[in-house]
Amino acid sequence: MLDIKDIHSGYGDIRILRGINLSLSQGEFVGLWGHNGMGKSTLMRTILGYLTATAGSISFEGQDITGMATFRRAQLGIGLVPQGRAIFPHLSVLDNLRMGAVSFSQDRDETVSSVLKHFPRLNAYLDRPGGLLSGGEQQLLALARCLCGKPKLMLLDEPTEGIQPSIISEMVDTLHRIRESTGLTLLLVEQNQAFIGSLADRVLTMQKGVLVNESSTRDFLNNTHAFASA
Amino acid sequence: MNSLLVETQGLGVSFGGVHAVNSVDFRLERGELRCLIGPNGAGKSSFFRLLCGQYKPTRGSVKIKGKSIDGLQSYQIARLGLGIKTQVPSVFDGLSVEENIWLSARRVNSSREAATAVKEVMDTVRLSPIAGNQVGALSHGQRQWVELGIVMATRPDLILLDEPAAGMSDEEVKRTAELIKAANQKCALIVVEHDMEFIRMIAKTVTVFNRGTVLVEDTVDIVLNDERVKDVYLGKDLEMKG
Amino acid sequence: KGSDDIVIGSLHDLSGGLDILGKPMQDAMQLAVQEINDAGGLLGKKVSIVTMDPQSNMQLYAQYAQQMALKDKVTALFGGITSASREVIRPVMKRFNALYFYNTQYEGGVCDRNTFCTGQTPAQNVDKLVPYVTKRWGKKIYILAADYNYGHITTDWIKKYAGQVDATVIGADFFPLDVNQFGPTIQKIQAAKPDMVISVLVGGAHMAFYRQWAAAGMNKKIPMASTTFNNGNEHIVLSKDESDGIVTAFSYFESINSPINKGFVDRWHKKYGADYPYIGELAAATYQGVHLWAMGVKKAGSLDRMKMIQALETGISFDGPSGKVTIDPVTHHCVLDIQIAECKDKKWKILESYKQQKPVDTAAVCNLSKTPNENKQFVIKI
Amino acid sequence: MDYFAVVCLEVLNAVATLVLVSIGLAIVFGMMKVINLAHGEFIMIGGYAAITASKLGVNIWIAILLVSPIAVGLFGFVVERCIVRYLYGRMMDTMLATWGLSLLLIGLITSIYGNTTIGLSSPLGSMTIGAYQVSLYTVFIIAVAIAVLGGLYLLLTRTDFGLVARGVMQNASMSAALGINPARIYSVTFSLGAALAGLAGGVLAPITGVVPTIGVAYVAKSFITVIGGGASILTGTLAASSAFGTVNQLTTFLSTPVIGEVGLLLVAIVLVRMLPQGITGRFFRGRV
Amino acid sequence: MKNYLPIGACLAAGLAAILILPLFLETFTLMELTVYVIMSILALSLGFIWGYGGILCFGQAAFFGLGSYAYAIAAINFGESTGAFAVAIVVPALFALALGYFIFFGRISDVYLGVITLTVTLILFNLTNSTSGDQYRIGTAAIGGFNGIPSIPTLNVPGSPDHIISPDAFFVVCVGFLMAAYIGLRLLLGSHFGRVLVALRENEQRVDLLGYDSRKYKLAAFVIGGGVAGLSGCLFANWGAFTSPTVFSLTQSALVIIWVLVGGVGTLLGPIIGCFFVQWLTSYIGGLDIVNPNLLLGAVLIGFVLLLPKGLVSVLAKWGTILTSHFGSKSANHGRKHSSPQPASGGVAQ
Ligand SMILES: Nc1ncnc2c1ncn2[C@@H]1O[C@H](COP(=O)(O)OP(=O)(O)OP(=O)(O)O)[C@@H](O)[C@H]1O
Ligand SMILES: Nc1ncnc2c1ncn2[C@@H]1O[C@H](COP(=O)(O)OP(=O)(O)OP(=O)(O)O)[C@@H](O)[C@H]1O
Ligand SMILES: NC(N)=O
Ligand SMILES: [Mg+2]
Ligand SMILES: [Mg+2]
Repeated sequence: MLDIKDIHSGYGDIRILRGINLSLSQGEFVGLWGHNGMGKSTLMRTILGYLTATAGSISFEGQDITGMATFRRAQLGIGLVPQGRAIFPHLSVLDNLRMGAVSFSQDRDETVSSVLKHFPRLNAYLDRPGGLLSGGEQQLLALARCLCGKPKLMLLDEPTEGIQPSIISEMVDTLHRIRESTGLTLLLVEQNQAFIGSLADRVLTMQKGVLVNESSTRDFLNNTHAFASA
Repeated sequence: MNSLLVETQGLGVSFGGVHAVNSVDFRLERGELRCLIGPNGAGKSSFFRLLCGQYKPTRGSVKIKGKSIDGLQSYQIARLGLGIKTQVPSVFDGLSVEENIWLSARRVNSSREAATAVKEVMDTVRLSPIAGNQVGALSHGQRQWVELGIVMATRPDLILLDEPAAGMSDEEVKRTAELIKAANQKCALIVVEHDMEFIRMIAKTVTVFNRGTVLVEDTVDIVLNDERVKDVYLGKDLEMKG
Repeated sequence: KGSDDIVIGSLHDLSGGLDILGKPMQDAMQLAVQEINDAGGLLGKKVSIVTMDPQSNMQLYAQYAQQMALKDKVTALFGGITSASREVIRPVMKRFNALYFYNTQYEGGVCDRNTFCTGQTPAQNVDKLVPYVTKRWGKKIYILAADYNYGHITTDWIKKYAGQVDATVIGADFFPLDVNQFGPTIQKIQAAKPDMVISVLVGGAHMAFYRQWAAAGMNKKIPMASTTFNNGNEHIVLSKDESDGIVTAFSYFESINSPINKGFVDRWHKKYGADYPYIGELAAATYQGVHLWAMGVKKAGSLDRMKMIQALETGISFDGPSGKVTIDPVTHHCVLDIQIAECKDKKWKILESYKQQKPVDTAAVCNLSKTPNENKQFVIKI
Repeated sequence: MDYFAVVCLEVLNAVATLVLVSIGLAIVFGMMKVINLAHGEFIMIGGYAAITASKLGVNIWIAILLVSPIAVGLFGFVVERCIVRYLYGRMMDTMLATWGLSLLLIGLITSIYGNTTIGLSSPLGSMTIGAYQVSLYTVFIIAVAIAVLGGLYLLLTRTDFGLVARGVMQNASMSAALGINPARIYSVTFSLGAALAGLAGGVLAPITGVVPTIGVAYVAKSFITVIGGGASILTGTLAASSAFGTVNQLTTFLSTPVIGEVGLLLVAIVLVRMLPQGITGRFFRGRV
Repeated sequence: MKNYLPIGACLAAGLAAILILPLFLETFTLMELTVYVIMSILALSLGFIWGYGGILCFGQAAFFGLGSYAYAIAAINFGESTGAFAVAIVVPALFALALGYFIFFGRISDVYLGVITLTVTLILFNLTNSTSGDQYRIGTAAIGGFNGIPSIPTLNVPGSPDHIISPDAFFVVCVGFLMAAYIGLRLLLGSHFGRVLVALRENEQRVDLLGYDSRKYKLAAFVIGGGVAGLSGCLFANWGAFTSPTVFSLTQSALVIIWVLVGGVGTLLGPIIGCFFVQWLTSYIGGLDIVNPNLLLGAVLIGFVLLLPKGLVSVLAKWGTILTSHFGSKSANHGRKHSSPQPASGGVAQ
């Protein structure tokens, strides 16, 4: 459903991605792994259109989206949980979620409450401004907000950062459940190998702006050391 | 000289109806390395902010080196020998990595010694290759390290680290753990982390926060096998597909 | 503009808040110069004007005055609207030896042999206005004035002349030039119950007073006189309901019924169009100022500054649209006619005329025949 | 007693006037962090729009209440498209550009209208309170201010636009990732702010008149009001307008307009010092 | 050290101006240049506290105005300029100290700081504006209200009140002060103090956490800025021998900001260049007499922001880089600084 061909992109004159090729098929969970500063977040930003690709093409469900504006890509069904969360700090938790479901003016409240079922913790804070939640609470909120938009493809950028272990495992369960019920496709950037291991079908490794390796999850977990020194 | 570095009594802070921290009695010896864990929203970051004066306590008191920090400005508290690495990296985005470290080193060194001190820190934290880069354009993980360098360069007696390993790969996590142990030769540290691998690498004594209070405080093995801690915090281990 | 033209400078605000005053003054200069040139020029040469727009900015007033004196080498500079701008220009012209004409109605007291003031001063119009309105409306006066020199000094003159006819000033409020909310003032006036209001308000923001006064229905209850109403075309901008009945005293009104004025107004409208809003006091004084200067040049037969000054000090008179204007050699101000008029249907109906009023205020402090080196603006003790 | 009533009415008038001249700026600054230094000139154009319309035979109420806001709203739309759009996130650059715009508008309107524009007269008569006469139009101004605040409250809290606008203002790129087109929200918000400025210009025209430079009198005062109000657009503007308007008018009654003005400014300073985030920064963060 | 280049360039340019310009420029051009030089000292003061200290002061005109009034009043009372000159710098600096203490120790920052400084300026405007009338005097000097203070005694040779400095000499004096201010600030920025100041602009909280008292650093910068602005005001009062409340006006306050923006924030050279350019433009179009000056100036400013977002100095820097790279020198660092993403994020060195 997502087809990336030889993408180059970066910040101004600084080139970060140097020819990425990547295909995701419907319903697939793919992990993306790599050291700090290798360009994982940059790839996410390029897929969503924050950064425009200087070369190459991206297509989503057969449609070329290379030059499309970010909000249109989102409307097509690409959702992002960004690194750093990007909660609306002065909107209440509920309004943050409603923002996520903004394109469904009809059944917005239903959408929100059905998502909230997966995140019982947030229920206690619905009226609190998002900016005052603790780091981990904000991470959950960002995930829930993204789900409120009923994305077909979800881009998850280091979702376990700052999350307590028990919630991480809850998060895994939640994502599996949602996968079953909606056929969600997932591109997951993670440094936590246990988390990748429990979610991803296959793992890609990124180094200095190129994908250097692709392997099954099992191989990935068995060869951690090889990857680490890669 | 008092060997107690930090002592809090009945410490608490509330926002509206939220008791973020609630009557915490906490003691830390000089040179100690303490890990702080606990569920999201348990009040760990708030506790840090109380220690460095960013939040004023609603109840109770904080003493550093036997001195109450009540009424002190945060720069005065820093001068008592306290350095903090915040959860969201707080660095000088517009300046280069080297300038970032220099500013911090120069506070405690003469201008001649500062250059050496900067070099030392940059080598320890392995920042030398990116010394001239503007910090604002670094990746998330790189900024974490820069902040660590800034904190170490002031040669504090106590470093507070709020999730130092967040967003780092396993290898980098290991490197950070080594750094922390090295730093612990010279000063005390309190480290907040959710990464249990990491905690196991460095921890001696662990304090568990829950709902603003201290739930357990003991050695790492005891704490991680404590049922209550498993209940509120650890949960079940992840099942790997592999 | 030929290379050996006689050059004079025009320095008036043509943009910014005071352009409503500056534009007609600039137009008046052009008309006067055109007339002089049509009549054969001066000393066999044509007269031309350099124009600069100081944009209501004091620094530019200074810069342009320097430039006109030193680079354009103007024979005389005409300009300055507020007293503040005049006091910026005046020292520059004195220092660089160029003649200066200030053509605005102002508070009086300038004493400088290099400067000629052709506008009316308070002793000339207030002296006539106060007795007239107190006789007509009563003895209790409430003054509203612009909060600057002109407003304060004019208020003092009103008090003095009121005293002479046993009238009293029961209140005086001063307003910075940018105030445009007068609600509290209008209530205060109602509480004080005066027989009349005399307005010394100035400029676009202050025009709001007349609207708010009328909106509260006060114009039907308490009559109003003014020493300034019409300088900023107030009677055109306001509706007739808001302006009818206001009484003012100026040396010039467009409606002065004399052949000279009729000719002047015709020539003006021919040059600038029949729909020119209004030719006011300041425009007429500027026009007359240029002509007085030209007469001085002719009489001197030279462009030498001292010779021109001496010629102008011989008591030169010009029969202008406002009547006869004569330069008073002792003060370098003008002896001129004063008219009292009432606003009716956005026009001025002249009620009384007083011939040849002397600048007695300035004369009380300034005698350039005795002290030719004097160079300041006196504060006149009233 | 009647004097007291009259004073109260004038105080309300001052508050309402401040609300009207500030609210457009509050929307634009509060939501977009754009300091629009041409705000005063937007008000000025509102005045000219009303005058022009009524000269062309449009009913004066329609001219004031519809033509002014619509004309200036459309103008704001164009300004956003051509200038402001390129400067989001660069607060000082927008200040410079809108300062330029303000000069340009003063020049443009002077060139078109000259400086002798026949104004509108206040369309309502006067009324009597005891021994005093006051303009009925004062009551109208107060009513318009209340209606504007009420309408905006509903718009910002009860509609999708309100939610989305507040979200976009806090984090535009995240909003885009949720399928919202920030450019459109900016455009609508800026036009709304402009329309409110236009409304103020139209409503105030009959009692202040309009000259091309009239905006200068408003811009500093509305800026101080908006900042003094703090983060909440409506509550803040209302609170600051009430504080400043009351102090200004009461001091003016008791002394002189200068002292009244200085009083207002002093209160603003004390207020910002005591509440460094504006009146509502502390208590109503994130509310409208 | 990186400081030597700009300081050397400044010395060379200043000396060239002092030695060469008076030889072949007419007096009036020199006087016009003088006022540009004076105003660029004001621009420099804001460029310093805003571009480096991150202190967004909307009221730099207040210190300028106080300097001019303090000089005027003192000079009229003393009948001599040397003491008045000192007063004109000390008074604004003390005022900045008091105001800065109020602001920084009250933890007011950002746009709230902007609004306080603007408000203070407007208060000064209102107060000086309403002092017409003879009762408002300080010593023998009438404050004069709206009309301001005319006929101020101008600079004399220190110690001998009868030797008034000529326009040509005054030009030299002003250029000298501009150079002194520029070099002084540049040295300051290279020092420990200056670097902490820049860090403060980047992240105040972190500066505090490192153990620096950020409030004191900001206050010191503010006072220095106030003193420099006062110097400029003092020279201005000397230049035209007048001052009036418009020095405190909204327009004057905005103009300073415009000069800095047009030239380039985050540099010291930018404010000077921006000031010269805008002043020249304003004065030029006032003599054009075909278009409304407001219209033209407004259009130019808008064009500027849209086309040259980093100010004139970035253009110069680009030319500079092209030139130097042509000659193979290595000033790449210099050029890159100006392509940083935010206008206000220049490093310590420029
Ligand atoms: N705004 C920016 N401007 C310039 N360079 C940037 C910017 N953001 C990131 N970079 C650079 O791009 C490179 C890749 O950054 P990116 O954030 O994609 O890394 P990452 O793989 O997500 O790392 P991490 O695991 O630390 O989040 C880094 O070297 C970083 O310095
Ligand atoms: N300034 C504040 N105002 C209101 N509530 C706050 C504030 N700061 C923190 N809280 C609340 O206090 C609780 C504790 O927050 P804190 O950030 O200390 O948690 P934490 O233990 O650091 O969590 P995490 O591990 O997720 O970072 C949270 O529920 C949070 O919403
Ligand atoms: N001189 C005047 N009217 O200012
Ligand atoms: Mg990343
Ligand atoms: Mg935390």
